Order: sequence, then C-alpha cells, then structure tokens
Amino acid sequence: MNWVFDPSLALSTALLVLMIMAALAIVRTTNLFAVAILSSVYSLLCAVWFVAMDAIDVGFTEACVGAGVSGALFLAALAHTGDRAKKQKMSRLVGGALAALAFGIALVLIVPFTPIFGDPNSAANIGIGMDYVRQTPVEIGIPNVVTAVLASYRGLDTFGEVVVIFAAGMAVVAILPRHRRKASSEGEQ
Amino acid sequence: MMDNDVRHLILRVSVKMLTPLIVLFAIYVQTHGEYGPGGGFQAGVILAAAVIVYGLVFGPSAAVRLAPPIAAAALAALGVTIYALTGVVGLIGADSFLDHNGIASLLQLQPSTGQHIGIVMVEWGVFFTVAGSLVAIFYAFMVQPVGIPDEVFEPDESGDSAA
Amino acid sequence: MSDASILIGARDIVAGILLGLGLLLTLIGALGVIRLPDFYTRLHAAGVTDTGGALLILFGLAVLSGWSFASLKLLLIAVFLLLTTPVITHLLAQSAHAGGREPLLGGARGKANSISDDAKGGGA
Amino acid sequence: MPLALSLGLIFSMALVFYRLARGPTIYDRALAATSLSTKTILLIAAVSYFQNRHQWLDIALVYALVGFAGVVALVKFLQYRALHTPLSRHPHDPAPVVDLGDG
Repeated sequence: MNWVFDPSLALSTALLVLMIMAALAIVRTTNLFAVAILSSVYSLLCAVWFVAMDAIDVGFTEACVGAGVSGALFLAALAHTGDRAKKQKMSRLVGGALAALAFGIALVLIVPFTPIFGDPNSAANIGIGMDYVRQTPVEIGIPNVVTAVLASYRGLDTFGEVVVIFAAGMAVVAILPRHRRKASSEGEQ
Repeated sequence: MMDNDVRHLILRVSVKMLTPLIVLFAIYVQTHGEYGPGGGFQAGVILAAAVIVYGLVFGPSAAVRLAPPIAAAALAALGVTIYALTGVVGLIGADSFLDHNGIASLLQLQPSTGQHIGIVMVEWGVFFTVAGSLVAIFYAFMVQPVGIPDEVFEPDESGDSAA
Repeated sequence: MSDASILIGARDIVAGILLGLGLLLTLIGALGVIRLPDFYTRLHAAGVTDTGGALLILFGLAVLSGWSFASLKLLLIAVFLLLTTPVITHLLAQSAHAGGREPLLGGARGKANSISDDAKGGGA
Repeated sequence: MPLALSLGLIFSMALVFYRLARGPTIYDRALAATSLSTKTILLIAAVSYFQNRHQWLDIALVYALVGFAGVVALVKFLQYRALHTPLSRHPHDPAPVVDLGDG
C-alpha cells in the first residue's frame, strides 16, 4: 500500500477523462456546428495531453492544426453539406458498436505487453532511438533531436509526407468545383 | 440593417493588428525549429491560419490579393521541388538521396555544417508546401457552394458598390 | 545577501497573491458559466473573468520567472489574450443578438433562451 | 502552490466542459470552448513554469494567437450561412466581386 499522489498522473488522468467525455458528446450530438466545436476542443485536450507527456513537437503540431486550420475547414465543409447529422437507426449502429468493442478489447489485451511510460528498457529507448539522441550533437550539432531525426536521419519519410500533403492539396483543388460568382465581365483579378 | 463595416469594426481593427503578428510568429517558429519545438510544418500551418483569418474577415477578394490561389499552388510545388533538389545534392555529393553530408563534401565544409544547411533547406521546403497546400485547400472550400442562389447568402448592401 | 533573500520572499508573496486572485476569478467565472440562467449572463461571467483571471495568472507566473525569456513569452501571451478574448466575447454577443436571441429580462426564467439548438431538428 | 494552481485550472476546465457538452444553444458551446481554450493556455503556462520548460510556452502562444480563427469562422457561418461573404469591406476593396476562377 505505498500509493503516492502523482501530479503528472493526475493531470494525464483528468485530461483523458475530459477527452473521453468530449468523444461521447461528439457521438451524442446531431448539430454539426456543435460537433465542429467539440472536435476542436477534443484536439485542444489532445494537444495538452501530448505536452503533459513531454511530446512537445507532436503537441505543437496538434495545437497549430487544431487551433488555426481544422475548425475553419470543418465549417467550410459544412457550407457544402448540411448542418445536421441524420439520426441513425439502432440496427445500423450495432455492427459498428461490436467492431469498436472488439477493437477496444484487443487494445486492452495488448496493454500488459506495452512498456510503461518512460521505461528505460523499452524498445524505443535501447534501439536506434538512443543512437539518434547520442549522435545528433556529434553529427548534426543542433539541439532539437526531433528536427534532426525528421529532416536528416529520416528525411526520406518526411519527403513522402510532404509529397502526400502536396498531392492532397492539389487533389482538393482539382476536385472541388470552381464556381464563378456574378458575371465575371467586370471582375478581373 | 446596420452596415457591415460598422458592425464588425472591432473585429476588423483587431484582425488588422493580429495578422502581421501571426505571420511574424510563423517566421519565428520556422527559423527556431532547430532549437525549440516547431519547424516547417507548424510554421506553414500558422502562416496558412493567418491567410485564413484575413480571408474570413475581409472576404476572399482581399485574401486573393494577399495570396493569389495560383501563387499558393506554385508555392506548394516550389516547396516539394526544394526538398527534392536538396536530396539530389546529397545524391551527387554522397551517393545517397537526402544524405546531407553530400552538401558538406560538395561545398568543402564541416559535415555538421552540411547537415545544418540540409536541414534548413528541408524545413523551408516543408514550410512552402504546407502553407501553399493549406491556403489552396482553403480557397477551394471558400468558393460558394454550387446550386444555392446568391441572394440567400448576400447580406443586403445598398448598391453603391459599382466602381 | 539578505537583501536578495528579502526580494525573493517578496517576489513569492506578490506572485502568490496574483496567482491566488487569478485562480479565484477563473473558478468564479467557471461557476458562472454553469449556473447563470441565459447566454448573455454566462458570456458576461466568462468574458470578464477569462480576461482578468488569465492576465493575473500570467503576470503571477511572469513575476515568478523573473527577467527571462520565459517571462517575455508569458507577457506576450498576456498581450495576445488581451487582444483576442474581448474581441471573441464581443463577436459572440453580437452574433447571438443578430441571431435573434433575446436577453433574459426580469426575474422569471424565460423560455425563449432555453430552446436547444439540438432539439430543433429532432433530438440529441 | 503549483499543484493547487494546476488542479484549480483543471477543475474549472471540467466545470466549463459541462456547459460545452450540455449547450443548450450553439453560442453557449462556442463560449464554453473559448473559455476552455483560455484555461488551457493558463494550464500550459503553469505546468511549463513548474516543470521549468519555457519551450512549452510556444504552444500556449499558438492558442493565444490563432485560436480565434475557429470562432471567427463559426460566428461568420452562423450569421451568413457561408464563409465567402466578407465580414468587413477591406479599405482597398472597391467592389464585392469574387473570382477564384483559374486558381
């Protein structure tokens, strides 16, 4: 019975509980504006949780995307659809619920085999990850190891991601209709 | 019906003050990526957010003047090109795509300096691509939905806007 | 030496007062957001306490940090919050008013404001 | 003091979250989301001070700067049901003609 109060554990737990409640609220709400707001709050809590776990670059990315862009893009998408979700029949929800339940049980079963947070003997901390941490000051000479890994050691992966972003942007531009408003006789840009 | 300019005066003034600050913060995140959190992706998203806020408040025509759609698409393509050319330099100098030591060996520099140059180039490539793509996506979504007549959306403005 | 320790003690006291006041304001505002009867009163509670409480907490943390990069960033955050939070409050109030929501007047609980946006199109 | 501040902020976040989940109107939710975002900024600032990581403040700075883009979009949409209408005429903007044509 040597249980001690761990502040960072309490912080993580509170944030995770709030995230679960946000997810449940998203499921229960049919007003899609409210869903857009709730999902931006979900992203906010997610970013804070990343920060609390010291994954600061991930949290920063989540913060930028969640705060600046995704809310506006959700609403822009709502302008093209409607603002209200259709009420689903119960029978159609059963399949999804069963699949989610099975997946959740599988995840819970995996938990005993995952390393605990900050375990020095986990695969991430004894393999090539520590090599990156050790070699970055020598070979590259910049303080942020994450940037070194992303832009140099794993540069090809990042190149793939950049190409995917580019392709996605161009695909959206190509697919969405380019509708001219008004008569374009006077409106030359 | 109150005039839109008067009604949103507070928003207009504050957005005018905030937009340059957001752009400045994007540049800070971009140039600070080696030392702290951040880098090309985050800076690109923040820059796109500046254009989005500007476009939301002042309308697409003002935003288009600030960042033309064709320029956004070209910027995205330019970013991918910068990234790929950085890789090609590594291919020439060190026989391996995206090996930044090739930059050092081509330019007769310390290997760590070459790595630093390569990382900065890569980050700028990511920055251009992300900013350009997101702005292009935003413009694509911002166009009025097809099939809904103008009058539904148009706030009634007294028609003095011919010039 | 004793001067420095006195200064540090004073710093802790000032920061503690600022943080305590800020936390109190934030909690009161959160309580107001839950308990007050209609949107405009909730907006009043949240808008005022968010700006004031946030500034107090940020100033308290800046006092604790002393002269450093961190306190510069904290002051920048305070400036930006001071720029954006009142604007958002104004926008929401103006938008709710333009959207036809009447403020609740008098003592009775009005019906007009408690209509849920979810309920209009069939069930939440 | 650090613990009390963080826990108090988390507690007020939870209180505001109730309003966010319950509504009843969309404006209440937007208000609660804004309030939650402000409290999150404070939480990040507090935790970053007490963990002695001033880099974390960059994240709070992002939320303070660009966090209101979503609210502007929401308010605009609620008023005009579309995003392309300018909320305010730009000073250099003579006519409300939009051409995003050959982008």
